[in-house]
Amino acid sequence: MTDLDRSQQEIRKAARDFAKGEFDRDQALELERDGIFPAKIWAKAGELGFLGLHLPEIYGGGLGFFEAALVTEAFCRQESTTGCALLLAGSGAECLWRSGGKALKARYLPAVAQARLRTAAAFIEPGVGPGFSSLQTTARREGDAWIVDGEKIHVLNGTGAGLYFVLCRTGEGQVSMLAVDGDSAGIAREDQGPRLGANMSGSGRVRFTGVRVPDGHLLGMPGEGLAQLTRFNDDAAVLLAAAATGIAAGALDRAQAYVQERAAFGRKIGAFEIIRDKIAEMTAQVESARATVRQAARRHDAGKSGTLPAVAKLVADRAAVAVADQAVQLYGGYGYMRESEVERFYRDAKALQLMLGGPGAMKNKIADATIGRKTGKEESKKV
Amino acid sequence: MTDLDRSQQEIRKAARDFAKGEFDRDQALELERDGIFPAKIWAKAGELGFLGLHLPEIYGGGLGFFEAALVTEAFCRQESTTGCALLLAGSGAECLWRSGGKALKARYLPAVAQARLRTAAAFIEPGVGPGFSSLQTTARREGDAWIVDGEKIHVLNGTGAGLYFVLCRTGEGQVSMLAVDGDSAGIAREDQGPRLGANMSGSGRVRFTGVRVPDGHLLGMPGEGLAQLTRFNDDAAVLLAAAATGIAAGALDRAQAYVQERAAFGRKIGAFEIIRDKIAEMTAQVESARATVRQAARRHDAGKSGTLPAVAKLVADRAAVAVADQAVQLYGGYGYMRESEVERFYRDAKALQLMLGGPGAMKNKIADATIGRKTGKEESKKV
Amino acid sequence: MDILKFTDAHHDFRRRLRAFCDTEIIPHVDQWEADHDVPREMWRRMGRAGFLCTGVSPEYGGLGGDFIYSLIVTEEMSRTAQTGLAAPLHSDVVVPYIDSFGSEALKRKYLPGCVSGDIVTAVAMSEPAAGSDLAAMETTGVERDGQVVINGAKTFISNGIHCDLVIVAAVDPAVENRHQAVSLYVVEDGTPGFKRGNRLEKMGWHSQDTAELFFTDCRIPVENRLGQPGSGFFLLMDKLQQERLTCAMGAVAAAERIVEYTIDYCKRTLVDGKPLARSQAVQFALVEMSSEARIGRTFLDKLIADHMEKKNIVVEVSMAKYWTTDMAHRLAGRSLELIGEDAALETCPMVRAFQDTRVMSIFAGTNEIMKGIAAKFMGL
Amino acid sequence: MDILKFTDAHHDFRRRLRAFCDTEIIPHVDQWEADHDVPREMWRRMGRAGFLCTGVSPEYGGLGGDFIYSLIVTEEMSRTAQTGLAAPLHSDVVVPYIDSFGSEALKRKYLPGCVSGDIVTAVAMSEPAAGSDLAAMETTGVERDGQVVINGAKTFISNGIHCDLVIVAAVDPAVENRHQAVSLYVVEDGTPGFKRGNRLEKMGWHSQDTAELFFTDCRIPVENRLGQPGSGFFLLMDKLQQERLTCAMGAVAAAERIVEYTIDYCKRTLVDGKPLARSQAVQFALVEMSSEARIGRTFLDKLIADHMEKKNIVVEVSMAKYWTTDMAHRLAGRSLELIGEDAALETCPMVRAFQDTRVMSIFAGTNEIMKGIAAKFMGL
Repeated sequence: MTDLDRSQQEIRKAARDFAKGEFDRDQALELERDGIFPAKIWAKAGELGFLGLHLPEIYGGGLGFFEAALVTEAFCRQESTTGCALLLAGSGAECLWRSGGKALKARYLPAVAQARLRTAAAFIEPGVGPGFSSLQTTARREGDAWIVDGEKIHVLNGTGAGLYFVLCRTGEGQVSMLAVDGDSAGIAREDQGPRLGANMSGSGRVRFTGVRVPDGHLLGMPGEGLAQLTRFNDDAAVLLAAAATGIAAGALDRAQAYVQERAAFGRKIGAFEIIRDKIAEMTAQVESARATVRQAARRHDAGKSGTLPAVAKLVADRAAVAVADQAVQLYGGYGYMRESEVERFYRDAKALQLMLGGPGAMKNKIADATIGRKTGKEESKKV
Repeated sequence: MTDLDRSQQEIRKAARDFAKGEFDRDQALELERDGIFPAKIWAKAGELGFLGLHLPEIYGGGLGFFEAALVTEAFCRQESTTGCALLLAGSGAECLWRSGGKALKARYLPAVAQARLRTAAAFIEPGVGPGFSSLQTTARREGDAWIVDGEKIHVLNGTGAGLYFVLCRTGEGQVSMLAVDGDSAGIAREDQGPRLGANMSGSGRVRFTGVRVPDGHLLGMPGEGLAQLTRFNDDAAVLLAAAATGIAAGALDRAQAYVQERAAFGRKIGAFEIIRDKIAEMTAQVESARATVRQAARRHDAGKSGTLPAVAKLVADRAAVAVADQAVQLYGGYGYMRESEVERFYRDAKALQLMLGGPGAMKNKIADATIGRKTGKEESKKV
Repeated sequence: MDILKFTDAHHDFRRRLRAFCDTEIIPHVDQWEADHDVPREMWRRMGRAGFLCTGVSPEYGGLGGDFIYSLIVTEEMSRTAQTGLAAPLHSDVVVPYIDSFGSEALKRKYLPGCVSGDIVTAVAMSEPAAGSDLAAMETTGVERDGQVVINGAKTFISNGIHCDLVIVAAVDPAVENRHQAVSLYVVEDGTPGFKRGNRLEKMGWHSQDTAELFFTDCRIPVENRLGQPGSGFFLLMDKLQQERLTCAMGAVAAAERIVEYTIDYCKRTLVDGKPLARSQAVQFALVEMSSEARIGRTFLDKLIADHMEKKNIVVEVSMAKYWTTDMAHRLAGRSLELIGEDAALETCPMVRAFQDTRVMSIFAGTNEIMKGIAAKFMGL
Repeated sequence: MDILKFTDAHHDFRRRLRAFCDTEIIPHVDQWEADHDVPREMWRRMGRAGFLCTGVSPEYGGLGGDFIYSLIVTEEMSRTAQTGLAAPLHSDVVVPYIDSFGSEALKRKYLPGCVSGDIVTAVAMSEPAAGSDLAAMETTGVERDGQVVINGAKTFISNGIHCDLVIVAAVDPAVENRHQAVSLYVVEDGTPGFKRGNRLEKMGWHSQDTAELFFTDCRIPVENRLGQPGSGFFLLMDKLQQERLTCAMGAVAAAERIVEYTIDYCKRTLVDGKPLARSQAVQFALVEMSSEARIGRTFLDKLIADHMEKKNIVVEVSMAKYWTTDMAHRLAGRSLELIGEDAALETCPMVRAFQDTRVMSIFAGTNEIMKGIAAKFMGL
């Protein structure tokens, strides 16, 4: 009973080799600084079959979250921001896979797996919380189509996506999800400027004005939007946690190499007890995050992951932030410089941590599952 | 690819059922207070085949560390101190299994698995560090036997063991391990008094004065003692980490039940956001520790666990301490009372954390494996 | 600069108290801890020597000292590593209720005994079903015909076994608004209907006689009420700042003792011939522990000074109570890790420190309550 | 009680400085950050207005103010959320070397310009192969015939692009004992052989012109040495206490700004119609963040008072530098988590705070060096 079977080992090795061969450090520094999506690498990764492994085979996947997590970890470990961009290129596609009609899936999913289509999850609006009670974007029926009006913010791939998954109000207390083609008339996109991290993916403000969406682009049934979102959050949590693990591992790789090479006070700094202590802490965080993420992915593939996706994201994000932070510290002044790479790993880790609502949302989800949802909306009284 | 196969699920269930049926809360409070080993429960656990699962089949085991970890976790989750005592009853037996001669193993190991023999790892001496350079206990050849002289402290099961694994100096720079029968003439045992936690196992000071040990009781070859110790530490780390996971899970079980039942300020305290936040944090720690321990056990069974046993112990101990600590806090004043159980889980967790040299030793081990041993003994200069 | 101004009188007082602790207390502490009790006589010895209720005016037999005397007592008692002779609880938490809110008659009747140690006091707020939530209090106090009839049960009451006088919080069931229903009553030992439960078995504080108290138709004269009927909440609020500050004082003193012991242990303990304290990782841990203790100390001193100037520092004191108590216990935990296997045995003083400090984040309002109070008064 | 005694003059100074920042600095900061530069002219504006080198004696054009003026400048500059116009570095870290150790001639020559902003200063210690380890310094300074010839490279030098004057640490290769080999030299912009490298691209401090400096047979008069030959280590040690204290001042000011912004954000941001700050978990986080900032502030104020009394507080200042800088960055990280997705964009001021505070635990001696120093002076 080993950890990875032969085929998984091969996938991991292939992903590592690809990342090592294709991801270029200097190019990554430039793309990240300017907020540019690594389109060429993405295309090649799609061509070689590294994307969407967890999607059904007929759409170009055929493996599971476990394998997708292995690839994601390997990519981010080699090059944090590029790895994140490749993962996020298919952002929201799980909603389509899980809930979309056959025709819709056949049309779009292969393009996602083959890196011909970037997708975007357009969920967030200003002031709209996890309950989505104040959702403003609407979709109303008009003949055999839906007319979408509203504005979404913080949409990753917001200016570059070809397909948007848009959470809309379709009636009183009814939230639904529509797949909106990026070419539709009435979509205005605006870049929200540089991001703290994961800056090759771009945050966009996307305005939908009377956008006509064919009926078949409704995912599932009207009113299923929040359930789809919940499910998507678990799917995404597993993969983002794998990315975080990769970032942590990549920062640790670099720190290990650095402390064995850099000298101070007459010896390699890796010989100092306190540096060894830090490396050991970092190793423990990486290994523990990795074990948790794999357990989550394994159980998610088996359809019984419970709280594990949220746990995995919470734990792996913290590991990534802490390990990359410590890597910066071990590098000293150089760690604060862009060219050190680890400073970027650190920013990427922190940015990843904020996704899907951040630690607070993960904890809410875990508490909901373990001790039930809150009883009513009553504010807590204080003494 | 699920987590546990059917037989593992059955073992876990059997262990849970046994613990639920046999471990008695009130009895545990008494035994723990008075520092008494739970001999009857131990005997029954041995009879039913719950002990030494990781030992070879001919000695009563036949499964692996993974299964032994499942049982240990289940036991400690139900009743922390009793669970620890059952695990620690076979303390050091892995040394015999790994390095002992066939006759010796056949004589003692079945007794360990069947709960007829408690064993003790007698390694520690005052002022002797991990390098064992100042080890005082000696074993010298006399005819076809070894004569052991010296004193060991902090020997778990120290006053109750029937077999001691004694680390001795057998020559210049040569450390060896001997299995010393507890009935041998010349052994004086002294109880070192109540322990912080794991107080059913007892710390003993054991003095060996001219104790005659047959030649066949040397484990492996002379001079292999430290290598055996290193290996043992990994074996023990996996199982102790499983115990810590159990303690954490047990403390969480109790805290969850408590916050759903206890009311304050007009509602169940589990409805307060901050309590939910704490329960979620605790859940994440338990799940993450569990995933790490299982990964470590799985890889340890495959013979390639690397840093994972040390990582697992470091991580699971911290989870146990933090989760039990928070359980005490959630219980409020009652959590500080002995009858709350969680106060004992907390002490047990902290005591477990100190075993095998504590977090510092785990981190040293991890750093040794990742960035190599220290270069010489030179003291670090400070600025 | 010195935030607190210690005078020669303060220094002299500390010297005398330390000598008292060194000869009268410390040699017996291990026995008291094993016995789970402190001889009642010790309270009198300490009172006679002038170390109890230093804030009580000379008119009632006290020293009339400022709050720095309380700080000194807390620090020196912390050095004794026992909790049964809980002088700060008696002097700085309980007796001030009588001193501030008692009638002249009550003060004349009780304060001299509190000072001399003939009277040991306790305050009874917590109940089995109401810990930090005073509004859920179930103990009733019904005033009629010049008497008060008290019914109910209190738990986790420090000095519960030895106390000669207990201040009981009880609600008038006839008053709708719970915040105007609570009164504080002074109940003497021996009053019919007042019974003590068993000594509670705890994680630590072994020499402390914490107990449950039961009141069954317990009748006391209405004159034994402190303040006006229904003023209990107000009186409690008024004194809680000092109670929480006292907790922080105990926590910082404990932290300093833990740091001192651990540094000394690491300097004198040789491992393979080398002092533990030569290890860089150990040094960093010791520096971090020292830093936290010093930072906590400075914050505490500042708050003591503000408290002595009678400032309203409810937010800061709530912060200090949670931060210093968490800190003290965190340091105790780290100390055990540095000490290693020796710290698995109760003979190691840091085990007692670990077990004793654990309750600090729970008593006198849990640290969660502290954060709630701070949030409220910060306007969040 | 107030640990630091602010006078009306101090308050008035702060008011004037704040007005200056509000009108002259803050409106331009986003542009400076985008440009990765501050107009050189700003230094002159700030100097002319009397906000640079407040500690320099009036004899040389300064205000002759106490260290509280430095604190005020640090706090007000922190409010501007930019790092290019690094007044505290210039006024409290670099110029004091000239002020304390320069000859009368050097002081007359340079101090008035430092005060007026005509001269921007930098101090060059770190080297590519020697960060915190001064003994590994490779830059050489050879004195011969009344001249010093400097060769070597320095890196991570703040104000590296704008500086008109740089204090360079260099070793005399002829001296065996490295601790007696270092001297400090004042090198003017324009000196042949002195070149600047490129502006370094960093995680934060974007408006700060951090750069590498190169010295190739750079000749200066021997009169530009500060203090005696080989006294460099001693001079550095003498000034490091103030440098580290300045870091702690910046860290606490940053922490307070982060707390202020975050509380305000959580109060005014509605989620599903309810302010974020109504969430109990958010409240607790805000209380914890506020507590850490206040506790750090109190410790800092105490050390400033001690520093002004010229006490040797090397241990405490090392502790403060590490603890407050870690704390400020920890708070920035928590702030991002509370703010959520909005904090993923650079337009959120807390992103700059997060990126800017990260370097604090590295510069002026890493926090590991701080702990090592504390350990040493604690006798571990």
